[in-house]
Amino acid sequence: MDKTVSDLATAVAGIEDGMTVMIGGFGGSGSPIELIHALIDRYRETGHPKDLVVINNNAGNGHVGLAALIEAGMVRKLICSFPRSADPVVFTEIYLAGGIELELVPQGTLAERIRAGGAGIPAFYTPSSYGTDLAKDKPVAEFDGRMYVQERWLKADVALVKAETADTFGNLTYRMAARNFNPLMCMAAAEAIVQASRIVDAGGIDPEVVVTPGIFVQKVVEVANPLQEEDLNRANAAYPLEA
Amino acid sequence: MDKTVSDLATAVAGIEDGMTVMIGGFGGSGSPIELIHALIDRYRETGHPKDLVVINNNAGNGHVGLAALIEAGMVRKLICSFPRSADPVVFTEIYLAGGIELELVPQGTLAERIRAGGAGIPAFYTPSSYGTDLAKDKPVAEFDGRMYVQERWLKADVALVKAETADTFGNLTYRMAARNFNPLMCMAAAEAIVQASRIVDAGGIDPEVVVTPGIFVQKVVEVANPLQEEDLNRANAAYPLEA
Amino acid sequence: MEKLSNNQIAWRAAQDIADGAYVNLGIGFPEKVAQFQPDGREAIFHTENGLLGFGQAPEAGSEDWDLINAGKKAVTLKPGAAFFHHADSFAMVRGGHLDVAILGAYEVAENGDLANWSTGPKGVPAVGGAMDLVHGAKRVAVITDHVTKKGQPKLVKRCSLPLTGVGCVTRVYTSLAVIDIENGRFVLREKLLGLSLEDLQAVTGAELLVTGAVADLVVPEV
Amino acid sequence: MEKLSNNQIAWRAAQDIADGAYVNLGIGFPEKVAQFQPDGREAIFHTENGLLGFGQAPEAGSEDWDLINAGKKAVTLKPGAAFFHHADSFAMVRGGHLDVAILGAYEVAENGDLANWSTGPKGVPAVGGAMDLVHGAKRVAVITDHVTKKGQPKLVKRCSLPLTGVGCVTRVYTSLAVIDIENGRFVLREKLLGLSLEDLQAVTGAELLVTGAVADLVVPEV
Repeated sequence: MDKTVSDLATAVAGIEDGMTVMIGGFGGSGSPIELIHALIDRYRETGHPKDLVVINNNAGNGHVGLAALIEAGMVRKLICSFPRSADPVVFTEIYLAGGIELELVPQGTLAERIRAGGAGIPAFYTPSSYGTDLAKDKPVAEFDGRMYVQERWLKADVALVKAETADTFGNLTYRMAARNFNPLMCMAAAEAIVQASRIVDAGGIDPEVVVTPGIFVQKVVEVANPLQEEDLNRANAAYPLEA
Repeated sequence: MDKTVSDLATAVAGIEDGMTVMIGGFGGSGSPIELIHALIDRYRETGHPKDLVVINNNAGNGHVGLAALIEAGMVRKLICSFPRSADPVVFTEIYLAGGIELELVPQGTLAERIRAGGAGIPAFYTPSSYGTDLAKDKPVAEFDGRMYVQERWLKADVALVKAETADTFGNLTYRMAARNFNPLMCMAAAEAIVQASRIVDAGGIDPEVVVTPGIFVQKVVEVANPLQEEDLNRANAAYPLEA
Repeated sequence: MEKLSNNQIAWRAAQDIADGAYVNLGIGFPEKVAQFQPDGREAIFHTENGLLGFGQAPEAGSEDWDLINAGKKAVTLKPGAAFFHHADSFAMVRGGHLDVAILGAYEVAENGDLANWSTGPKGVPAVGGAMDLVHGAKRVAVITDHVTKKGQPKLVKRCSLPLTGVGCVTRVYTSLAVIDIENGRFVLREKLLGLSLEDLQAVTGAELLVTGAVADLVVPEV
Repeated sequence: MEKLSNNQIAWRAAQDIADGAYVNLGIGFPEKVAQFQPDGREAIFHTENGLLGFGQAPEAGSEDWDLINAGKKAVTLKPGAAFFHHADSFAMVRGGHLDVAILGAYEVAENGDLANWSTGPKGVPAVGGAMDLVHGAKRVAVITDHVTKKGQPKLVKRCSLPLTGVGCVTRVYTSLAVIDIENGRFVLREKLLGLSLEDLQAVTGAELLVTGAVADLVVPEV
């Protein structure tokens, strides 16, 4: 068994119009920028995929990564907790013009809904958002004298994930706080597509320090020196990048 | 901040009659035998604690560890998934004589209920046990055309946990499959009391490989060469152990 | 009546496991399936107590009792293994990430119901991970003798024993046949060479449908 | 009217954080609290994006953009730090494991309601982790100027802006006073030296109860 694929284009080739795509990262940290850019390349060449539903904590920053995906017009709906950033101009303009749908979810609820999707839990109760506008029309229930909101799982057709080290079985480690939503999204997607800074043979990661076991991962592609969104934005980059 | 306590007796000194006590381990693997035995010592000296509600995957094996705790008469009720073992005589006899209450929970539901307790999720839905005797009297609900059982969180006053390495902040790693329920029980107990094979200074565990962050741990005691239940049982040991 | 040995039933079940499949084998008899992986295929075995990628038992005397399977037997690690806690382990199970779970049975009903955890109100009940496995794996198969020790059918119209799961089993490998469960009916796929449909039906507690070719169930001595 | 600077409000809030406390500081102004930990005490700071035990910002130019806080600012690691994923991070929050969360506010009501995420239907809404924090930490405190830039009370009878949480705030540190919320009422604990109760009440949108001694709110220049 070898889950490695040869290149980014191959890795994202199966993503189709209308799919729900989870994208890891918290801002730029842990964002699989090269996979996102490969998806934009494919859209620019073929017109697909479009009408995507994207799940991410944020809504992109500047004109690279997720912001570039939105700017390219590929995203029909965004599910996120915090669509603000240092430079949120892309999302803000399209959203205020009615060009994209937004489902705003409290960050902890977003994380738990994704984990629930991966763990086969169709619904759970949380105190978060009880009594607020974000709980409107959601079922509520009382447990032990306190009120809670019922939330549903979130699943996806595909997850785009950034890891530090992967083995050929798909076992993953992450780099510092770049972990964030990435392990959860591997669990909740039918196909988790991972870019890793290095790929090692099975056995190359200590079984004790695996963060995402390979059962949650379907494809792995090596991106040896991944770009950081923050660096790109400080250089005022826009995708497609200048050579 | 230093969560280290000097000895086992001090570590378990705060456990009172009637408390709910989670005990880590899956069979003997990951079972905090020395903490359990310290609790038995206290009971033999003081008559407390008794009437405990114990949460563990199993019901003990032979006459050491959890089995010895039950044999000492300290346990009023056991919540577990699998009260069988190679030598289940202690639990079996007391249970069939009506001397202990049993709440049988499917193993995955047990794990998820404990995690829910630690994560502030008062209830969740699972497909497990739907339509069976173990779902009797539990609320059910349909999601996306499939039926699910509502399960409640499990919390405890205290968790007894076995770790491999602890730092003084309570960050933990485990040894192989001895991990099992231990990290979840740290989350779900008001006070997680941990025996670790070694204690290092803060900074002595790589932040990337911490399994249980210290926020979930209240007390740590060093037990340098912990006993294994399996070895004790192969030697037909009974607690108190022969010197 | 000629019948397959337990090893042979396990061998037959192992032939349906694809290379790279993630597999959970129930405690006891189903554990034998791991011994019969076809050459060139490597399944990755999951155990409830937090381990993916374990291998065969170590030699007696070299066991490490922190490296065990759900049956509390000592195992070994294969390259690419991973440890995790119980909630993550059952996220794999309940979340539909396992390709196959192979379990034992007291009874399997034509509607896919399985009874394999309790023989009734006597004694000490114990369920373990079975109720999670039957609702989690993409494919839930049963391996079992075709009849009880007393000769009674284990494949039945409706289970009489306490259920493990409702409508969960899709294939049954028995000592006499391979039977799928489709639309609430037993569908015969393979039977032992020389065993007539009538004789097989006679030891089966619900009607066996034949909807296509029935292959010979041919298993080597193992 | 004399008032405390933001640094001074943050300083005052920092005095109530015990040694070894696990603390989450909201994005922006509340982040300042970390600068004013009393000597001999060390709190452990939690950030939503999966890190416990971070320290101050690194020098410009030596940032690592995989080592950031919830405000996406670069931070550093202290000994005893730990990384974890977002679900574990919010298990800490929602599960009641944080000792204190200190947040900013648009409005705080005497019933403990907090509004700090939305100023209304205009623009792009963004909530982040605030709705989880207000229902998770053992103690939820607010730091804020006592009045808005236009001089309107921020401590009110009932919030007029969209709520972040219901009945969640227990203490408010303002530029003029320290006020607890008990049984649905504002209870004055400390006020600036020389500020009369009448003057303080005049800029407060709900009645201030005095149930015991009111201490002087004395804060050094910081």
